[in-house]
Amino acid sequence: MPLDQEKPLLQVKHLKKYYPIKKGVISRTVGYVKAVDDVSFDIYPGETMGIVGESGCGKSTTGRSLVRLEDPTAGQVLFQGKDLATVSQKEMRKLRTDLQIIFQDPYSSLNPRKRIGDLLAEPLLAHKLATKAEAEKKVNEIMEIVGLPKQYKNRYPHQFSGGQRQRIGIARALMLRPKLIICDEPVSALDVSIQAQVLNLLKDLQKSLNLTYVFIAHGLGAVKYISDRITVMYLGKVMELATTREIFEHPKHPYTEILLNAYPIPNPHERNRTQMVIEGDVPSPANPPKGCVFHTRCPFAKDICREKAPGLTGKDHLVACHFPIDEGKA
Amino acid sequence: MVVQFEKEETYLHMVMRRFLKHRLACVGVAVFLLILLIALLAPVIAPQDPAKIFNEFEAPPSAAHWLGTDPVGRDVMSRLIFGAQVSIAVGIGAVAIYVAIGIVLGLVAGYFGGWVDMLIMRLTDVFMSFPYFMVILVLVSIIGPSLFNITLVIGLLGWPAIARLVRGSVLSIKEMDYVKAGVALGYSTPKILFQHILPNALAPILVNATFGVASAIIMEASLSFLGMGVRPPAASWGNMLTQAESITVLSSQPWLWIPPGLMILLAVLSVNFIGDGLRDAIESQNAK
Amino acid sequence: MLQYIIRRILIAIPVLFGVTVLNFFIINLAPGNPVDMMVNPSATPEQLAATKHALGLDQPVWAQYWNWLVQLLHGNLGFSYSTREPVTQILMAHVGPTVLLMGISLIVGYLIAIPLGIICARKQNSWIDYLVTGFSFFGISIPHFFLGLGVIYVFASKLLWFPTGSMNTLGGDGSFIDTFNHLVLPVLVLATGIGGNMVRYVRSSMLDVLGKDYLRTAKAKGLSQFLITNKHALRNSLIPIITVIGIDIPLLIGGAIVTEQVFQWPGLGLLTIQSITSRDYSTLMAINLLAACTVLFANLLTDILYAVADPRIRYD
Amino acid sequence: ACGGGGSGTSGSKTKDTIYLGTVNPPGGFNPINTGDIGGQFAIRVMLDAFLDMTSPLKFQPKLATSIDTSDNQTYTIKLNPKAKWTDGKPVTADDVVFTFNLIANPKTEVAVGSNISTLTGLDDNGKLTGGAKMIPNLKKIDEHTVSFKTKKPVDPNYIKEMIGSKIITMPQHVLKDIAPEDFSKSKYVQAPNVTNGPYKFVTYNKNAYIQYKANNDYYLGKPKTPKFFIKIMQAPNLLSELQSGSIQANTSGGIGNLPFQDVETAKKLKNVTTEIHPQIGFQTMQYNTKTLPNAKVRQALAYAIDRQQIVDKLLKGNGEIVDGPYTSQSPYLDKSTNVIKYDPKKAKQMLKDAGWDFNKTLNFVVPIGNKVREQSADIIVQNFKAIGVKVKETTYDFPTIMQKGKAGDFDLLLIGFTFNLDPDVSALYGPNGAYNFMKYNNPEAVKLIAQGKEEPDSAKRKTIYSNLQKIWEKDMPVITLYSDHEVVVKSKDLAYGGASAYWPGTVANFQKWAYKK
Amino acid sequence: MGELLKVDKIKTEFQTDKGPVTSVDEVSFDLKEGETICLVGESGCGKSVTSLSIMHLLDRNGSVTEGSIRFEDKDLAHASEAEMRKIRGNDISMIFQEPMTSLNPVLTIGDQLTEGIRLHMNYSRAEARSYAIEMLKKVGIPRAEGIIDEYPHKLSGGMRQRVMIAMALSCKPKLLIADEPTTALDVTIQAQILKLMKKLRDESNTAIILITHDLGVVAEMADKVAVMYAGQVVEETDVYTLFDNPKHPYTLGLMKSIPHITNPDDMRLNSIPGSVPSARNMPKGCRFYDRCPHAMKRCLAEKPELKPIEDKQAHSIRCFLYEEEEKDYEKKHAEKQHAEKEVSS
Ligand SMILES: Nc1ncnc2c1ncn2[C@@H]1O[C@H](COP(=O)(O)OP(=O)(O)OP(=O)(O)O)[C@@H](O)[C@H]1O
Ligand SMILES: Nc1ncnc2c1ncn2[C@@H]1O[C@H](COP(=O)(O)OP(=O)(O)OP(=O)(O)O)[C@@H](O)[C@H]1O
Ligand SMILES: [Mg+2]
Ligand SMILES: [Mg+2]
Repeated sequence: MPLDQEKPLLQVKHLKKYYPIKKGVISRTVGYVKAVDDVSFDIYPGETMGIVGESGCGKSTTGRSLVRLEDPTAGQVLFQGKDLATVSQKEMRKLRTDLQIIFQDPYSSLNPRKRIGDLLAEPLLAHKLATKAEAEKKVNEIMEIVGLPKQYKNRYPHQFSGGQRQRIGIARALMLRPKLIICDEPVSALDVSIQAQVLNLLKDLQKSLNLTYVFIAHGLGAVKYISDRITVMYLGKVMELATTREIFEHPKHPYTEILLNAYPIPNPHERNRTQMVIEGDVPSPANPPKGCVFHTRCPFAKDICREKAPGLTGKDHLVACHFPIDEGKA
Repeated sequence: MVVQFEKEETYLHMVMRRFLKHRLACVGVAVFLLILLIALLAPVIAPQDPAKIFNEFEAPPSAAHWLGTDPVGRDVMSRLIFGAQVSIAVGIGAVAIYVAIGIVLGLVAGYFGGWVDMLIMRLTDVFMSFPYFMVILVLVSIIGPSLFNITLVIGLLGWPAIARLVRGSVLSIKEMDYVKAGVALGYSTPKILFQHILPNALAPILVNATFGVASAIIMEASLSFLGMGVRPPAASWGNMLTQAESITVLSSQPWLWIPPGLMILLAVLSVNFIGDGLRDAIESQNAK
Repeated sequence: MLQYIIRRILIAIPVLFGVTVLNFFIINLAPGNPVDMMVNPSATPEQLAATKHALGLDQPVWAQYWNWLVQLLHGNLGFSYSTREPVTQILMAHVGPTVLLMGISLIVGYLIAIPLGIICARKQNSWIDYLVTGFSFFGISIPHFFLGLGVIYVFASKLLWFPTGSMNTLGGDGSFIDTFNHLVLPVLVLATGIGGNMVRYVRSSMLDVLGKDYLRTAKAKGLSQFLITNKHALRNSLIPIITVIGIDIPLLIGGAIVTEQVFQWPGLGLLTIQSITSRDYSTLMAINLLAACTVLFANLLTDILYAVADPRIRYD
Repeated sequence: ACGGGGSGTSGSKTKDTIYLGTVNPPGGFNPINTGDIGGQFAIRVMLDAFLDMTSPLKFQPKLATSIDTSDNQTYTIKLNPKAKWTDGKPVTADDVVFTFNLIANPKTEVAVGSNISTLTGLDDNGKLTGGAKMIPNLKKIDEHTVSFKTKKPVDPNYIKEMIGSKIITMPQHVLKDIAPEDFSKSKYVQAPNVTNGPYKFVTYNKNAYIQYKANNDYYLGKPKTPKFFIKIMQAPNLLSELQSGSIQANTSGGIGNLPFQDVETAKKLKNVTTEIHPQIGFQTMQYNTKTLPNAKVRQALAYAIDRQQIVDKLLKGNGEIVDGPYTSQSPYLDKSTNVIKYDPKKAKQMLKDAGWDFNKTLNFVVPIGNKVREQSADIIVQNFKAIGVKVKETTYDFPTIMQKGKAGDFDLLLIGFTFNLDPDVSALYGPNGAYNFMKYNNPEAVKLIAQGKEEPDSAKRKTIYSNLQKIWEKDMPVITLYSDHEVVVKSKDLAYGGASAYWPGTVANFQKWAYKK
Repeated sequence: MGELLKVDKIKTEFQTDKGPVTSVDEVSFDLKEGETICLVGESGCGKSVTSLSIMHLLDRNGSVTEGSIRFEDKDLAHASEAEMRKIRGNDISMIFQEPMTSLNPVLTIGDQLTEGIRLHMNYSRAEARSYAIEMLKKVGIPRAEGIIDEYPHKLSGGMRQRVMIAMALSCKPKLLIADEPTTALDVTIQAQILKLMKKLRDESNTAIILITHDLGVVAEMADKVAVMYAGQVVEETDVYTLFDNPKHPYTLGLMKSIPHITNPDDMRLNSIPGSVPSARNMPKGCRFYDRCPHAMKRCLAEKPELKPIEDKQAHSIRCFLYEEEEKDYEKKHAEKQHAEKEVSS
């Protein structure tokens, strides 16, 4: 749980990531895909920060920026107070032992030409943190932790099922004993019955290894299950940020409300409830709407929403809306 | 979809298994190995010195000369056997050269991008704008036709296709999560380049190189046929066929031109079959 | 689109420049001198020097290159070292026959290969697939000169159906029938290779497309197989086919060296070989330049055709 | 390859066209700057020389009725007064003077400069020196008579051959405005439009044919056949084209010889006659006298070469063996010198005696372009191998050979020559000869060469050259491997035509070429 | 309501380079006019193959080898290709999972829409076009007149799926098969599409086979549900029974393993251990044996049948548990361990 007195492990300050769009005779940059547009949040040790949003809203870009797989266009990512953008290559390499990432697709995140054992030992050897024999021992340990029989060490990734591969991905991220792990949709590619296994594993690991997670998903269910706090993103911007309970019980942003409402409820007796369905598609991040980015789909949009972008306001429950839903109304 | 454990099957095993299913490819391997063997053992198995001149010129096949003698009185059979050396040497040598060049340039261009990439790609454009065979012909005629020279020339000119291929692979592999994971794990650039990217880019290179061997063999034969390749008295299938440029030879001395022609066809066909088999084996894997 | 074309042409300029540089210096690497080729027994060193001077060959390579480039920019490709004819004139005389030969070969090759490739893909692993695939391998594997000699032996020497070579009967009526007769054998040889290659591309790209979701959609609508193949699948498999065509177009210029030699077809291929043997550098450079332009043009054309074939591709 | 268009539908049935098959495409039609024989031949179909040499030292009048001299120094050319250009203007002494002066102009690129280098006022290249514009002593006597003077007396046969049969007169009225330096690029030399020969130029399709049509006003008589083609093809196709009747004859000589492989087949053909004739051209192997200074070694190597096998097997018997530069066609061949006989044992012994180092590898350089010569090289290599001499054979194209030759970058070098009938072979044996790659320099021979060149009397010259042949035999700077015969094939349909027994005579009477009635 | 479709014990096999693979085995269910049945199950359990088998749209290497598919009065399992062509798009139409790849990228929306209309309804070109525009409007596409001439790549995923629905419904089919029509879409778009489907269903009384792996969607849409596991239907009943009283251990496990926003905060997910057996080494007995918490000895060797259970007529499951109600679970559980030892030895 985020405690005010604790120092944040990671601070994101006004992070922006724009991808240039090139056109014309000399490949002029004619515009930008604003994948992430002014995102700020803090992450405290031991918590899980969930990030949700629809496809293309910039979740992965944010996640990748946190481990400096992307260089931000603007803004800062401070890990334990150090700005990742300004540290030297060498220092960054060292910092990486504390920052890890797990990817969505368990098929493309493992090098198909390497045996599992080598794949897992590699981080230790590359950072010269262990001898071959020590690494081997650590590999055995980690495989046990993530629930893979250690005789599978000599197999290649394609010989594993999706769930098992995801376990391998997790194991690899754990090899360097990181403090923070970015989980970029770690379960969306998995079978429903397997998702629970991985979610439970992540949850258990967090407890036993005292890990901090940033958990990206577009399935709210999984986020709710694992997160302490949730950031709701839309078109590269943060719409709402609050504790899980707050988000689910007292959503303040219409978008959050609509998102929650859009989920079909696995109870046929409730099928005739009135559902709030918004029309229209997510606008392109290359050409986001003026004012509040959500105004094109917002059922409550007023004139001001079309002109002025609302700031993210609030103390513990942050929301970016000119007309947040108040307690009574919800 | 769930991939299950079936057997302990490595990537290589799987490619092998798929490859072995391709019947023509297997025949191709057998034929190619045979030709390779002939080339290696030529000095042992050839009945005669291929340059030795007998007193019977243009003799038809006989017990002494199974495939007769050529217009300079040399044993055709022996020349055919030694000709295998030329085809194999050019085929493998030239491709080895250009694959090496292509890989290095492609890796560098693809991974580093920016102006390095720009420069290398423009260079490939320049090289690819040349009519390939024509330039080889001109170059060989200039530096002098010989086995070494044609191997070198084909080798020095063939790299752009490989470089582009490698660059393309690198660009796509670079975006793969396992490379990103490598970066996130703090691996050094060379380690990522050579241990993570290159091995995964090798498959299409292998396929391309195999077809490259086939085309290098044809190239050598064509150059030799035009008199710009391997020159007599050295025996090459291509220069043996030059003799068929005469109605007399064509219609009444088939032993002078049909055997070398068939050998080229056989060699090229076998390599092409191998390439096809490899492609099927490798690409259907990638598709899965 | 127009902007794209302009951009491509702008990019082509440095490439072409590179081509000329490389071209020039490679060719001038040659030991010996074209002048040596022309001397008659009684020529003296002074005479050779005079000839060299007349041809500008006594200057350093870079100066020669500069002169050549300046002339080129004036649209002048120079004079043949051996016959002193303007190179442009020589090229003009030889481009026609090659384009005719290769053009017809490409068309014939494609007309046969594309339907066959489609049939093969539709009937994958049937006897016709095996047969056609077998033939296509034969086509791409057999050296043109061997096939050429073979068909000359069979059709010209034994059966006497067609002439052994050249483009027209000398002093003949110059009719189309006559040219046609001369075209048959070289076209047979070239189309075998072109077609063999094409069949394989069409087949594999068609197979690729036949497995696509949208074809299942088309089928789910109850469309006939004919419509599915020829309306839905074919256009989608065009991209690889266009790529092959783009690679083939430059063959119009430089693709038939060996075949032209075998059939004595009076085109650029034959000219190339002659220019090589006579060290006619200015002609050689012009041929290479022409060929390079064709390659660049073909690349551009390919890209434009991509956009025509696939509405998803838009250049701007 | 085997191209050529031997279709049954050839024009031979029409009897108004003669097709002559050749192999070497002409390099152009520049009458004064065409080095290649193919071009010279093609030019002579439409432009006449003063004389033709129809057999050794037998000259037949053509554009000139005679070339005379009384003192072997002042020569008078009398033009045929009936001779006319195709535009109707007469061929005059002005044309001759114009042609000579154009050749001598230092700015003109020419191939025939040395042919006139004996004239007064000209240097060894036949060029005017010191800014002179005109050749001194070259005079127009009257409308149809020209005279010129040589620096020293010369053998009239030399003049008749070198000038009489080699210099082609050009029309002054057409060409006078062309700057000499631009002459070789002018339109005229691509497509001569005003000519004086039996046929007029119609078109030249490079690599395919040259088309001519009869010059019906030809001063030596209207050509019997209205159309004339020189058809260019690969040597191996000559036979099938002859067989099918799409050509009526081959040019033979260095530019259209039937391959020896095909001779037997040709002889069996019903519709053609096949004749074999000796000629003056020959193939040699030059020794680098700098790296092989011992004449004994050079001789030994000559003994090691089985030239008989080359002639019998490779040339199928169609050639002759001589040691020096004169073949049986040359009146100057000294038949008394013994030809070296193949004797490997003797060769080996001689080498041993000369202290030859059998570990040394000889650098054997062979030019590309003449298949038989390339094949003979393979045989020679094997011959040397048989006596334990190591050789490394490398092939180069001709320009490279010239370079290697000049640089002396060889031990043994193959090269062939067709000189003039005139016995002067200083280009090969002279110390400054363009082809003396051997760097052969025997002062005694040098003196004799100079004497031979200056001696106007034929009989005396013969003695000089006999002596020279003896010296060369002894010094052995170069060995003649063989002289291949000319294979002349012509259709039996022809009443007149085809290559002559003495090849240069082929061009003498194109107007008479005709089918049988 | 008459019976429209009866799928009876079909078996679908594929010939692969590693030998034949049975993807669907003994799948049975039936469907009345206007009724919606949902097929649920994990990836690879044969949902798509079942639907493709009905339509004869299997890949070339696959075929229905056993069983029958009665549609109205025809047996589709043995129908010829020509007969199927008449049915496809006309009586039965289909929507696929991937809206991005299910439309032909080189033909305009109009081309693809009118094709089927003209084929099955004999409309002229102009009629077909205006009808197509009407259909597009019906599925809620704005600017239908303009969109009809666009190429698919200009449309978003949701729009494309609407086009697919318009296409599928244009010939007023009796049966619509929708293979995971919303899986690839965002939730807000999914909600739109589901709403649209409901509306259209109510208007046209079309029977629907809806394939999904989202139990939420099932609860929203289905009348009946067939739960599939490893190529078989393991439980079939009406939607209320299924959610109120699931019987098969797999169904139970599945329901408890899905994290849902309505789950209580502190509920721990129940994960089903292990993974789905591959088609090539299917267990001989019950296919869920390996992962079943209640597996018995007989489950290892004997194949359970899909049988109605006594308490309710319309509730069938494929499990031995409910055949022997009286035996208590504990005992069976003990047996499982024992059986395993036996097999491994
Ligand atoms: N390398 C890139 N170049 C250009 N645009 C990019 C790049 N990477 C991402 N984008 C764009 O940035 C936006 C955000 O992408 P991102 O991958 O972060 O979204 P996401 O929220 O993770 O979506 P998803 O749920 O589909 O994974 C998208 O519109 C995407 O197209
Ligand atoms: N063409 C084919 N060849 C071989 N096996 C196939 C083929 N098509 C499908 N299968 C196999 O059939 C099984 C069932 O696949 P199916 O597509 O029906 O699954 P699904 O339930 O639709 O899964 P998903 O939820 O992933 O769509 C899978 O194991 C698959 O591997
Ligand atoms: Mg993402
Ligand atoms: Mg499916």
